[in-house]
Amino acid sequence: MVSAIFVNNFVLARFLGLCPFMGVSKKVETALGMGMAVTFVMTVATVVTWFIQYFLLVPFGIEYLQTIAFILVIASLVQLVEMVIQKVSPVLYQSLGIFLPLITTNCAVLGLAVLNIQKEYTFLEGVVFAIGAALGFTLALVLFAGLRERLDLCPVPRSFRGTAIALVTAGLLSLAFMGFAGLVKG
Amino acid sequence: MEQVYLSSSPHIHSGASTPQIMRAVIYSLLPACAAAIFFFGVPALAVLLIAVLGCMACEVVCQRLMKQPVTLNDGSAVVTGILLGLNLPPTSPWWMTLLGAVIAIGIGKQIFGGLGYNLFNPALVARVVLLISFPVQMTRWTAPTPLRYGVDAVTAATPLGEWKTAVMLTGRLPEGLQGGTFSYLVGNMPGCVGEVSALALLGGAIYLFRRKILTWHIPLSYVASVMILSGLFWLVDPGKYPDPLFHLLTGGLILGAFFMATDMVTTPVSPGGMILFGVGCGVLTVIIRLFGGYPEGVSFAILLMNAATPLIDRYMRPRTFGVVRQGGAR
Amino acid sequence: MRQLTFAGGIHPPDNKEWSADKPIEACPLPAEFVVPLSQHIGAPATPCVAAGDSVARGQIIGEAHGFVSVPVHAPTSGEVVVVEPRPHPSGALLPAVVIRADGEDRWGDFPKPEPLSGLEPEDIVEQIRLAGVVGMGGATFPAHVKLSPPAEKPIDTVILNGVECEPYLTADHRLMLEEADRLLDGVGVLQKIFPDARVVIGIEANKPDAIAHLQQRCADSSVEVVPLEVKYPQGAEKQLIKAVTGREVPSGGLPMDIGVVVQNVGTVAAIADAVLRNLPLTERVCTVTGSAITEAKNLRIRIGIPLSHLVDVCGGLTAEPGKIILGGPMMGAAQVGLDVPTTRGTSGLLLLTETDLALRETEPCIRCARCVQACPANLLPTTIAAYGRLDRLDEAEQYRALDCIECGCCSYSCPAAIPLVQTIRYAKAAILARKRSG
Amino acid sequence: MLAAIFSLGGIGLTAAVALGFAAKKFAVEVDPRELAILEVLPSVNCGACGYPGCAGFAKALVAGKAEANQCPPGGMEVAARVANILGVEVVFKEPEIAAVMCQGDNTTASNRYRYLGLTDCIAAQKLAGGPKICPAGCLGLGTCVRACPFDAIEITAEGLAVINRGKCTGCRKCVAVCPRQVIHMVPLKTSVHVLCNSHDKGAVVRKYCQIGCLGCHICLKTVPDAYRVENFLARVNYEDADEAKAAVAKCPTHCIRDFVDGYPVGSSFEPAVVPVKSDAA
Repeated sequence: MVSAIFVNNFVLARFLGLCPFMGVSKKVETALGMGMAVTFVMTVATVVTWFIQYFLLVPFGIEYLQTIAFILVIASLVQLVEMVIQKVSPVLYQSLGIFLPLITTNCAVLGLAVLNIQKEYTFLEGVVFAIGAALGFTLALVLFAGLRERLDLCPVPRSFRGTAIALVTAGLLSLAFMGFAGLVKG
Repeated sequence: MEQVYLSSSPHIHSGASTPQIMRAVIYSLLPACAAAIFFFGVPALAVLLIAVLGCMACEVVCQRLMKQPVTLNDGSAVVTGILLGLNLPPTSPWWMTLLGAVIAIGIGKQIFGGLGYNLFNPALVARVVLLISFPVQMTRWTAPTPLRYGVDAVTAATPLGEWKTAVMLTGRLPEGLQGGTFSYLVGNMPGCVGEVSALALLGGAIYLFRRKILTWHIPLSYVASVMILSGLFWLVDPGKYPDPLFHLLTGGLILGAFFMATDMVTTPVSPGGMILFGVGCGVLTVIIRLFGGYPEGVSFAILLMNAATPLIDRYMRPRTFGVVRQGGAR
Repeated sequence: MRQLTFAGGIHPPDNKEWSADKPIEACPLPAEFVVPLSQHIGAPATPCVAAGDSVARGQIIGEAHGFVSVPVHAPTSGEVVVVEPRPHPSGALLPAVVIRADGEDRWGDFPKPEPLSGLEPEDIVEQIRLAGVVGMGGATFPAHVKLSPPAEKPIDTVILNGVECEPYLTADHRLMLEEADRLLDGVGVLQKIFPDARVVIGIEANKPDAIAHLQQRCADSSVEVVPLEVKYPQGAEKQLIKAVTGREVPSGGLPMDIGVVVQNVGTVAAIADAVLRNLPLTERVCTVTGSAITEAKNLRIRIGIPLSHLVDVCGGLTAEPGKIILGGPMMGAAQVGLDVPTTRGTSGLLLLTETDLALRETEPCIRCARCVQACPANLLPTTIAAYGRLDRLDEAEQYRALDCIECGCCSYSCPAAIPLVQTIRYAKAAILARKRSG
Repeated sequence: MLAAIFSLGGIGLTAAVALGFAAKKFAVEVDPRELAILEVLPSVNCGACGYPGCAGFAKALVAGKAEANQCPPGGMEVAARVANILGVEVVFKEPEIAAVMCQGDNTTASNRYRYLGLTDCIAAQKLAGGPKICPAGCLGLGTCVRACPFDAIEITAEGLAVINRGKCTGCRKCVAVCPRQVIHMVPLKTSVHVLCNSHDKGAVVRKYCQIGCLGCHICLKTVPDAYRVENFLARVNYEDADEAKAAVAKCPTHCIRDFVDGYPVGSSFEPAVVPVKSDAA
């Protein structure tokens, strides 16, 4: 779990889920909301996909449908989250915008589900791994959002403004995360 | 009658200025530079010179390119250069040092808008980029030979590196590492140009304290948390983990705690935030040193906490005068 | 001796030696007075004289409007020349009564004052209001308002502010040394209004002679004279209360919320004149100083004297003034010229040369946190200013811009010479304007 | 094969039922017209319509509280499309842009004092009413530049704000922030303006500004219909401005300017004929 948060951070080490990472990291509050949404989707998706994999796909020998089945699950979960957020916090819904439905195609979520199966984690291991990965994603997202809020106040040279400087910052952040390399074996 | 000036109050100023602060930092680093040249000779001098000149040149080039006024006079490029030089091994080839200088100023600082806006410590950005890109050159250490001229030095491992290798191979603390305290204190050991002489660094730091440019918050909390945490591990298994003094005096802790982690631009502004920053650096340093893949964790720890600085600033604000915290009395 | 103080603050060079040993001199009267009708916080007075009227000293020439307002009195006897907008210390043209002095300096007829023992607190407060007494430290907040707290806010401490933490100024210092009688008379009046309150005179420790003198004078009374640490802004109301009582005025609140009333020593002396001698406020003590003036002096000045006259009385200018400041260098207001008149809040006239100003270009913030250490209100000035500059008012308000007391410590200590207070002031005004418009 | 179809179908069905249930439970009503309008609007969120951002404007439009032609950046084009969505008639509104009614920069207008501090007109205005002696002239400290969402304003080297006719959309943000009310809205189709904002008498104006309007009536005498003089300040009669150009060369202080011939001295903007968007409906 520690490994998933720090060492193999999805965003900063595996470069998965960069789309929302760049998209919704303009404000800390939004980043926190997104982090929570992703955490929820990741955890539940892992649980559901694990069951589907071992109780549906494997017994019937149709593992080749894995991707489609998983995406189906994730998509419906995202829909659910979207509706809940729209009801509970319209402001957050507004600021997340297009990136909320895009969790569906978020490679981090699918990648996580697939990785879980690949690594042959047990159910519990899988859930722990998922929570770890999601927390890692949230941590990276919130840290990055903080940095970008400060970037807002900086007179960045015109040609680097916007995504360019954000990518440079993300690179430096992932550089710092390299320090955790070798922290936990495996 | 000449027109008078009008401004909003106050009408007087302390006279403090950015160049003044930068000059003081440069003076405070001179003892460490001198010690480095004493122990590592001409190569160390070369590394320092290339780093400083490289940073200054790169600053000028960047600002010219962006058609901004050249602010070499504020001295910040010199400080970055010295700090970068002090953070490299004395054996660094000239091209690597120069590349480091370009990274430090270009990517570390100017791309964010110049002085005051960089998110990460420029010298550390350069050091870490170099460390990851050129692991061989960045970890080739030489034994100190006072007042040496040539480059034909004896290669040796840093105390921290020696410990790490030994623990990896045998799981035990190697003989002969303990008890070198005096050598460690004056700097008679292999290591980066500037990190070896604790005495010289502390001398510079005391000067900065007296000039009121450093406050105690970050250095003290950083050093204290490293000492306490490493002390706990040492008490648990003194055969495997080195004692706190070893942690303090070998490696870049003192350089880091007093000069790198206290870089004003990339650290929190509130006293509480500074303490949190220091503790965070300390904990991360010990974790990376004891359990990570790298023998030294100071640079990474500071960079990571640099990244957390905006969040710390956001959540660690001093209690405003006349505001009673929620849940307090009254 | 233990010196009380507050957290934060700065230590600017105080430059008081130029005028600290100069006894108070009466300033000769000029031929013409310009008396602004707006001399206090609150609604300006309306003129009740017209051109050609002859007036006596102390006669009401402007009538008060509303509770937070006081009348304006003629500073000498003479003839009203005109009532028209004139340059005002605020920089604008504001209505003023111009009086040509007749040289007799004749007081108007006032009834003999009643003995203090026969007066009710309400009568005393009314007399203070009619005499036009305002806060003479510079804020010019009407004194009677502070002295009439609502019944649910009992006052247990009255603090006399003799701190004078602004560099250069020595008017209060000289007043405490030379006019302790007036001051202690005023204390008697305040004790009549707040019979149960503890009375404290707070003085910065750089005025040991004033402390010793008052301690000796108060030896056999319950009045405490407390030396305070030499630190700016020790004399700011909230910081003074914190130092003396340990209490903090709640954010957005008033001293009376925590049972404290603070009055400047000059105000208390004026209260004594108003109640015990039935004389309205027409004069005050003012320090004229700075490197551009020939001889620094402490003058007893009438209200409405043009600044140029004060300069003449002090021997004229030695150099072209770079800045003309009414008040102290930390919170005083810079003036466009010497044609503006003195008001009740004029604690000093400071003339600085261009070299004193040490003009500098603003540089980027290096986040050195000196402003944070210096801020007596425990704010993050650089953060508020950074948001204020970009008109991001929500964030500026979140960082509590409205708790700023505008003391100037942050700007003073900023190595990048960023106009922090001005930016915060700008943000505060914008936030308040937005709140008003809803 | 059958298993595959069933299992996938099963998953899909379960998800559908769950979602359908959730949709009922967490339903939020959104008028589809609101979204359609939001698509059409320029989404610069300038607030010129008087509503909080484009979304607020869209809401107000659907609620019938706002008119379709209230979006200056969008102009008549957007108004027509919005009206189309709402199914209402679009009313033509003369497009306007902003103009700085002052040419008194540091070389031509005098100051009372030398200002130090925050580079901002509102802050400077607080200090004795601003450094410029003229009570109505441009302070040139760039408050309007920061307020402009379209990068249409610049400050010349000599300290005067100039608005680019090509970039200005007429959102009025600069008009709202200017502490001296020196920026006015003018019809886009007219390019001749009297660039002075001072109502002082000619003799007073002459003391502090070389390029201010003296109220001398020469323009009025040259083209009587196109000008009027109010309180010692000439103004173009915008309803009848076709002939106004004839007076440009006659003005003794050169304070009447035709933006098609040139911008105030020191501006990097090019003289511009801006095509007036025609009645698109």
